[in-house]
Amino acid sequence: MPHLLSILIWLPIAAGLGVLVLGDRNIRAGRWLALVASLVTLALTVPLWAHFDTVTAALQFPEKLRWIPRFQAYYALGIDGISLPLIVLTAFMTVPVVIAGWTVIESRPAQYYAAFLIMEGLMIGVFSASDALLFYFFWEAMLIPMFLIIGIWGGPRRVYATIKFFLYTFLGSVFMLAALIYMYVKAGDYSIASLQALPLTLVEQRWIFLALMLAFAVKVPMFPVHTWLPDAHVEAPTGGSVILAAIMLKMGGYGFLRFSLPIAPDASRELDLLVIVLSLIAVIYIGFVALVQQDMKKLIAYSSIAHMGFVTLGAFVIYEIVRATGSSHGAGMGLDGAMVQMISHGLISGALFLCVGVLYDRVHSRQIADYGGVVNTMPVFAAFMVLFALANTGLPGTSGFVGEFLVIIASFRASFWYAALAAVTLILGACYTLWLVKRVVFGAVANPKVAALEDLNPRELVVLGSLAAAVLAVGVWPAPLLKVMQPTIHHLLIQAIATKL
Amino acid sequence: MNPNVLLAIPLLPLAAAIVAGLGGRLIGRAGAHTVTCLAVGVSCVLSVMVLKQMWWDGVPAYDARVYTWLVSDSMHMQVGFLIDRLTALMITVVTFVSLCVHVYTIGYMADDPGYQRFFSYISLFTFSMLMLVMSNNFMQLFFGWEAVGLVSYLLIGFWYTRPSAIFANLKAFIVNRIGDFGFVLGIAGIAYYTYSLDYRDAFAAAPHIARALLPLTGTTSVNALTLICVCLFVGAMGKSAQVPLHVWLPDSMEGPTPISALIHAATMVTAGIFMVARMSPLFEYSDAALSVVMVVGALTAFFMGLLGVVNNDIKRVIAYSTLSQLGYMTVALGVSAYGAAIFHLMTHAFFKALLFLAAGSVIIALHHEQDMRRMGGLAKYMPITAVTCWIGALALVGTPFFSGFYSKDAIIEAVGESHRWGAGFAYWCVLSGVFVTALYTFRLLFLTFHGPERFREAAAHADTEDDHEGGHGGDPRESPWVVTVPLIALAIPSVLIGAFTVAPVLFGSYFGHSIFVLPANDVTARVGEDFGGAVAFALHGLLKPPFWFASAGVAAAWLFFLKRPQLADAAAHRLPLAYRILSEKYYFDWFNEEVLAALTRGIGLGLWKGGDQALIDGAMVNGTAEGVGWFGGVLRRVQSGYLYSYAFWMVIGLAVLLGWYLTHP
Amino acid sequence: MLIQLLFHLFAAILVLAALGVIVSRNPVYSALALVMCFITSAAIWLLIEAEFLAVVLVLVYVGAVMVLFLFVVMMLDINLAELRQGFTRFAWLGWLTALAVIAEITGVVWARGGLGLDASHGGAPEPADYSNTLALGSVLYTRYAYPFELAAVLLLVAIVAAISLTMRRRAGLKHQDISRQVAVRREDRVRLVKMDADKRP
Amino acid sequence: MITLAQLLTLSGVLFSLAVAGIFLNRKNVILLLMCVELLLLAANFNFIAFSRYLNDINGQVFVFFILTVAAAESAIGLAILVVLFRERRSINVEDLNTLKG
Amino acid sequence: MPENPMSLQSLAPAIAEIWLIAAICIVLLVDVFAGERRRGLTPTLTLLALALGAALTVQYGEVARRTVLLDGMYLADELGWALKLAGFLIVALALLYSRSYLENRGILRGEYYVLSLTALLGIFVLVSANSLLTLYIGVELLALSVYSMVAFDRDSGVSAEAAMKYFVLGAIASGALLYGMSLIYGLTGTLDLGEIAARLHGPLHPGIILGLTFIVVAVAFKLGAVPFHMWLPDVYEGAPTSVTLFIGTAPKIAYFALALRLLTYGLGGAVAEWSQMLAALAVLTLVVGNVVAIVQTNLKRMLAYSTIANVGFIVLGFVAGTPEGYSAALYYTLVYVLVALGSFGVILLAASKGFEADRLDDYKGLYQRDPMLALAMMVLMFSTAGVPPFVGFWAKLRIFQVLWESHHLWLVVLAAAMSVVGAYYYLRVIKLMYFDPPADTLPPTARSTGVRFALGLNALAVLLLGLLPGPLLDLCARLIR
Repeated sequence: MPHLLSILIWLPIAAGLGVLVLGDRNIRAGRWLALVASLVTLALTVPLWAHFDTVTAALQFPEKLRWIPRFQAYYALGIDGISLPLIVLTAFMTVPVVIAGWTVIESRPAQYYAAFLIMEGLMIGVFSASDALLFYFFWEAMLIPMFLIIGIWGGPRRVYATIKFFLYTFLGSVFMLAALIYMYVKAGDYSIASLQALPLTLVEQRWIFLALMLAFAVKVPMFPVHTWLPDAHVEAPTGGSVILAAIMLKMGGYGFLRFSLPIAPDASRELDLLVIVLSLIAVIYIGFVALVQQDMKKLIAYSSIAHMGFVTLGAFVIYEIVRATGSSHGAGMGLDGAMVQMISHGLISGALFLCVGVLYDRVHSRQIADYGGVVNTMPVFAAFMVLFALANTGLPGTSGFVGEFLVIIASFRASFWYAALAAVTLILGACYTLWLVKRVVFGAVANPKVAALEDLNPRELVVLGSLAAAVLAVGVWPAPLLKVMQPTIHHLLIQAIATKL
Repeated sequence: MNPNVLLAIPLLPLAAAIVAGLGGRLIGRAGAHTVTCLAVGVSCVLSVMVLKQMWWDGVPAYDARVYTWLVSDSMHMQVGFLIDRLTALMITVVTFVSLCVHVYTIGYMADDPGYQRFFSYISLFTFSMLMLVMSNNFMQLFFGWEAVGLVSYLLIGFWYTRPSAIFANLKAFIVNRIGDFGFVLGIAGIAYYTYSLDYRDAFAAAPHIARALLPLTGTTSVNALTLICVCLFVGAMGKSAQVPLHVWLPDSMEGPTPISALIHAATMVTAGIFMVARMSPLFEYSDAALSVVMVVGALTAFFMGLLGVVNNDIKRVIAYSTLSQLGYMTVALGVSAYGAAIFHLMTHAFFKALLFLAAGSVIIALHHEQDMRRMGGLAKYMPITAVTCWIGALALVGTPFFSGFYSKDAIIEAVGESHRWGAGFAYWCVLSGVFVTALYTFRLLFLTFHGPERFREAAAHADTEDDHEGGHGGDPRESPWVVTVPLIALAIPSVLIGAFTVAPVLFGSYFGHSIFVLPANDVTARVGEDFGGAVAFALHGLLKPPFWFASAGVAAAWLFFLKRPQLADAAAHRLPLAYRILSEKYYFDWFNEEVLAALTRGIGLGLWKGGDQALIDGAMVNGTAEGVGWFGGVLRRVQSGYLYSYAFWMVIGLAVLLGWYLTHP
Repeated sequence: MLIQLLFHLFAAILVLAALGVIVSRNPVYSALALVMCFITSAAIWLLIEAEFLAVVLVLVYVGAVMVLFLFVVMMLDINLAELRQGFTRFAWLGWLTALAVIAEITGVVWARGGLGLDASHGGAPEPADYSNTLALGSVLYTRYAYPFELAAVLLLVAIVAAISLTMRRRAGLKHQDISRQVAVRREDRVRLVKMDADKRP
Repeated sequence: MITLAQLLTLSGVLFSLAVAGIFLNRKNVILLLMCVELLLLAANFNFIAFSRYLNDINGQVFVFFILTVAAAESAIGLAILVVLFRERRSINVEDLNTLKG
Repeated sequence: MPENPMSLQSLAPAIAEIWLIAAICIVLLVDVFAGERRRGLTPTLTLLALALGAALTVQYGEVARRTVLLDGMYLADELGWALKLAGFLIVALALLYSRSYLENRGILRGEYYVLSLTALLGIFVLVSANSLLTLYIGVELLALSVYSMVAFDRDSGVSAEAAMKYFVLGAIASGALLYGMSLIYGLTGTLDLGEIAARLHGPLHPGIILGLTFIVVAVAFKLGAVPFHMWLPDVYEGAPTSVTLFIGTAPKIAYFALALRLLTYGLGGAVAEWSQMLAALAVLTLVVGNVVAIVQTNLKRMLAYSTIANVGFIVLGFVAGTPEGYSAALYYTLVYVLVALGSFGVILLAASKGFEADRLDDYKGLYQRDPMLALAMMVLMFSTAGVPPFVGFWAKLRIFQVLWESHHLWLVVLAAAMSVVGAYYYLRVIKLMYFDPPADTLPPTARSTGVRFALGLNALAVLLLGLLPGPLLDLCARLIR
């Protein structure tokens, strides 16, 4: 099917505009349009996966149109093993978001759906752009809908949260843009391939790496620049939190894999300890912080930061492996782990936020203290919640385990201590997640509100059920996922450990 | 050997669990227990067949993969089965005990609202345990490892409305996680040195790993194999509740009694023992690691036993006994008497499950009364329970001819034979442990089944939360057949299994290659040198210190708790400190809750308020914003609104530009 | 020599008058000082043989602009008393800056090679039959026709602006609008009111 | 004869004085308009001086235009002044500070 | 004496100016005789005139290559042609937007239109000036018209104050300009920019630097670069919004042209010097503009500071000192003007009789009150903030690019940081419109469909040019050659 990627990008956007045009008056139609559009998008990812050639690392489904001749910038698309799973994830996660907002969004529903659909298109664009300028174009444009989603449908402190989110991200991105332009000036065009091939001195690489890292670290988010995430998550509506956690954060990791490592390999090698240390801090420090949160969403947000720490750790531990063992043997496992961790975190955190949303829709509180003994009134929900919570603690058999396991094994090759510190998440993760479960789900009915809860309605059941299925599937048989990524990861590894000097 | 049969053994319980769990109203309560019991029964039968094939037909070990879990950077991680004699024995024990518990549960949980859930859980547990023992690689081992932990988490918290229960299950999971922390590192180490997770490769590589050095810091480095083995053993400490990670096991008694029998006595807690035995090819090459194992085991064996003496909750007493027995097994592992450990594991599985189920039956009879001070004289009301319980007790204390005797005596002798570092200490621990065991076991018997009947006034106190028979006050009666049948079913092996299997399993060549012992360390062989058959062994046992210690213990128990109960209180008053320490369980819980947990929360709070909110958000993020705003306010004042100041600024600008560029041509 | 003398004389007056413009408290005085400035500079321009412009300066400025100024000063009856106040205490800074600018300019002017041309002599004297006016006129309407047109528009702008800003019809002032008187219709004047007879209670 | 340097110096002084007048004057807006005239005068001096020095008539033409513009400018300036005075009943510079910040 | 006698044919490139002068007279007369009652006539006529002028310019005004006309007074080239067309368009839009506002304010008088036409004429003169004299006259023509437009609302004290400040400071600036021109003239001996460029080579002696500095100061003042920006906020705030709209848009083109003709064309030989000076000014401008804008409470004033900030970017384009840089600056200017048109247009539409709608709080919950207006404003704000997919992004990108090409690392960093600071106050406007509840007791927004349509197109253009920036970029690059 030609132009499959373009369709994937523009179909949701068009649908979003359609919903906008339909407006709040005939929102019934709008909802269905949104749902159908997201489902069709999801369906279209099936041929994408089916026709994806899992032996080559080359970009597939390529499209190339002249866009800005002056800059040698093309509307160039193409995916490889890194982007494919993320695109599928994006398409997959948008459906629950649309369904989840079905009845709960009273004010300006049309714009709500439009925002999410447009954002879906833009995010798919980010993952499928093979031209740096186009990438940046989508990357930034995506801020707008999210900004509005948090700001319009968010909680009490939404304004602070959304502006913080926007400026934080914008700050990072601007410097990335500066770096991209610098490379364009040297390379003469914006295609990612040629940027990756661009020879750079160590000094240049260092600056470029830091500029890029600023952008990606904010998105991931990494330790010192993470404080926007809890606020954004807490204030965002359920759908917003889901997309934010499930996909937006992944863009940071994607950026590291797609840009930082191949473009500035030597700088990455030189500065890898910086990233690794920050990641480990994220794992432990944030783990402790998550432990004492009183707000469910905040807790999950912090746990997201901790889990994303594994992504960055896995991505950069490769250099330490080479340094320690003298060979890149087994380094790919770190990258694999990073990728799997991204996918699984996308599923799990999204699911957890949906769970919180389910509770919030009923009780209108995110405070842990307002709950307790939910299982008595919502057994089915409780089952899902516990499942996702355990997945969040990295229980084998769920997707949460795979990534962490791979990363830990890989980082052991680099140093026993990396592995040990990373493995602390087994304990901390269990502590904060299960403590949350204990306080929210288990126990006797805490208050009349909880007593009045009624269990999942079919919509929610479908949503959570599908997510649970995905979580278990990836956990029990991750092989296909890794098979898709394998050649790309291998290629990336070669790029990453080769030197440009 | 037919792989499908092997596959069926774990998958049947899984299927049953799913059916019972999701079946809901469709299948109803009866459906739930039929399907699960049936499934477990079948897999039990199949296990026995497998055992038979392995043992009598001498079928070679079966090691094959089911499917490739994932391939990452050319490292294949697979799901596969390794069925050798060790496994065969384990699966037989597991499925058998599990079957008994299933049946027993029908009666025990007769009208609990969570009936189906419960059956689903225990079947799921059976599946996980089987995956654990049948695995042929570390990944799957870890999967089963965590899965049984999960189920135990769910089952301890089965009565989720009880605060104590959900506290206990959280505690259990987290403590186990601490163990897993080590376990994962161990696995990672294996992967590092062998670039594979299959036992086969790992065992093959063991000697070479034993020579490798793992750098810890720039200068110091440690023997890789020792590190790996210790890490793995940390995992075992968590699962098998060795000091100091034992704290979760007593609390886990919050779960329903069948669970205590199945998971927290017979099977799951022995996973650690099994794992170390399974890893014998690795441990054998690291004396240091084995010494650690032995010392930890010895400590557990003795000191945890002591706690049983002062506790009054019938189930907790048995729990402490379990701890102590696990200690024995661990010691056995430590002296590389893996066979003895597994042997004790097996016998212990039977008689400990028996004891738990008996206790459970008592508890039912007394409307969920667990305090032994409110029992007594029950023998004449519930004879079957009493008799079976006596059998279990005798087995536990190691009365000759009972199963417990063979296994325990073998362990003690093996320890005595060993010359590994710490063996002396361990020997005295296990020996005095025998006395302690006898003491608390018979204390339990006497307090429960004999002496004055204290349960009548107790009935008033009994919590009526979920009692089984309707009214109170009536004499306790014997439990229904679904309860008593498993008791009997377990009582028989508790008596006989030892005598019949000691020869082949312990001193014979039963385990063959499934357990690897370096000749130098083979203490079991040395013990076995003068082994002249089960009977002779037992007779000989009468003349050996363990027996005397046991008898002394029984006598003391008789004196203190039956003849002159006031002496016990007197002793408690005489040695207040000792009593205090024991009743406070060595202050472990206090330490964990008051110090560790508080400390953790404190750190979290500090990092959050101090680091995130004050430093990063307050100073850096909002600080910058406010700084800019302030700066804007300042610059804004320059725009004073007065024409002359505007003009002045222009001229200043002009003058400066002129000055600069005229002086710097 | 005489010329030099005159120049210095006029220059001195000019500078003093300029100072006077600045420092005098009374706008009328300042205006007169400004007139002085113009006259003296006109004189200097004469000295350097720019007769036409000198004349224009006097005519246009002294004759028109300054009168306009004075007119305005008088029209807006400004309370002169409140204008009699000194500079603020930052005046010295202002003077300093002014001096700095003077210094910079003169520095460049007098520096060796500061201008890249020999500034130590003036323009060559014009021949006797030279007419500054003629010279100007001959280019003004030919080469400078375009700017000249634009200057016209500029003046137009000034007119339009001045009128539209200042001229205003004062409210309440009665004036008749013939066109409206002619265009009047009956309806504007007469209103027929229909009243139905009120019923008896 | 009068040298170029002398004339340029003179104009420089005039220029500075005019500017100084603008920002030293704290009271009277009319003064500002006068200073503006001085400013233009200074520029005129330069043009004439150079035009004579180079014997190039264009400079003087420029001055001619400057004079025109200056006249128009002062007209508009005074018009604005009038409007201002009508509104504020004052031409005090100190009072022109409602717009600031 | 002129070499070639003027033939009408040769005047074709100047058709815009010629037509405009004619139009001015016509409009003036018609307005005078139309009298009080036929108010609507003048505006319509003016728009017609502009449209016709544009048409004529398209028809006759285009020139193949740069040609000097009118005895070296007039430079006809493609850039001038394009900018004039832009001028027609912008002024037309500005007047269109202003109509209802002027009515509400009771200042819908013919003179307003005349003055805006003369201002436009001044712009044209500037755009195609080839001599210092024409440059000067153009500047003054524009300036004088604008001064009087600022003061146009005779009943508003602030307008008068603003006008007075503008006037005095502007006079200083033009004084400086003249002073600098006089030096340049004297030291090169010619008024013709081409000649000056030809004679300026080799080492520059201090005299030239002196003149150059004065000229740079004047240009900086006109553009509104710090520290010569002080008139800008007061005038933007004080002037009637319609005038603010006018000042904020059309003249920018003219002043870009001024800088281009004077600095890069005439004084091209001194590029090293003035680009340094501009760099210093640009840094100040970026910082002050963005930082002070944050603390504003009045939308017009905030936009004034945002203008200053944007001027900083335009100046950066010149700092690069290469044709690439100038074309980037041109692109930025056009984009900025497009956005400014829209944003001030929104203010005009939000205002109503007795309600200026210039405080930021007046925009609380604008979304509920008028979604279309809010949407347009949001698009414009995101565009100025430099967020794709809007055109503002490409403008900034272009500037970054030329700065990299000319190796100004620290300017890039500063500009990047400042554009983040800038994003904040644009977001704040959106926050007010979309996230805050509407403050009641706000009068409804203007409902004139035509204007709304135009505004919609304006915003749409911002989006489309953002999606496909190629053509405009190419045009700008072609114009600077």
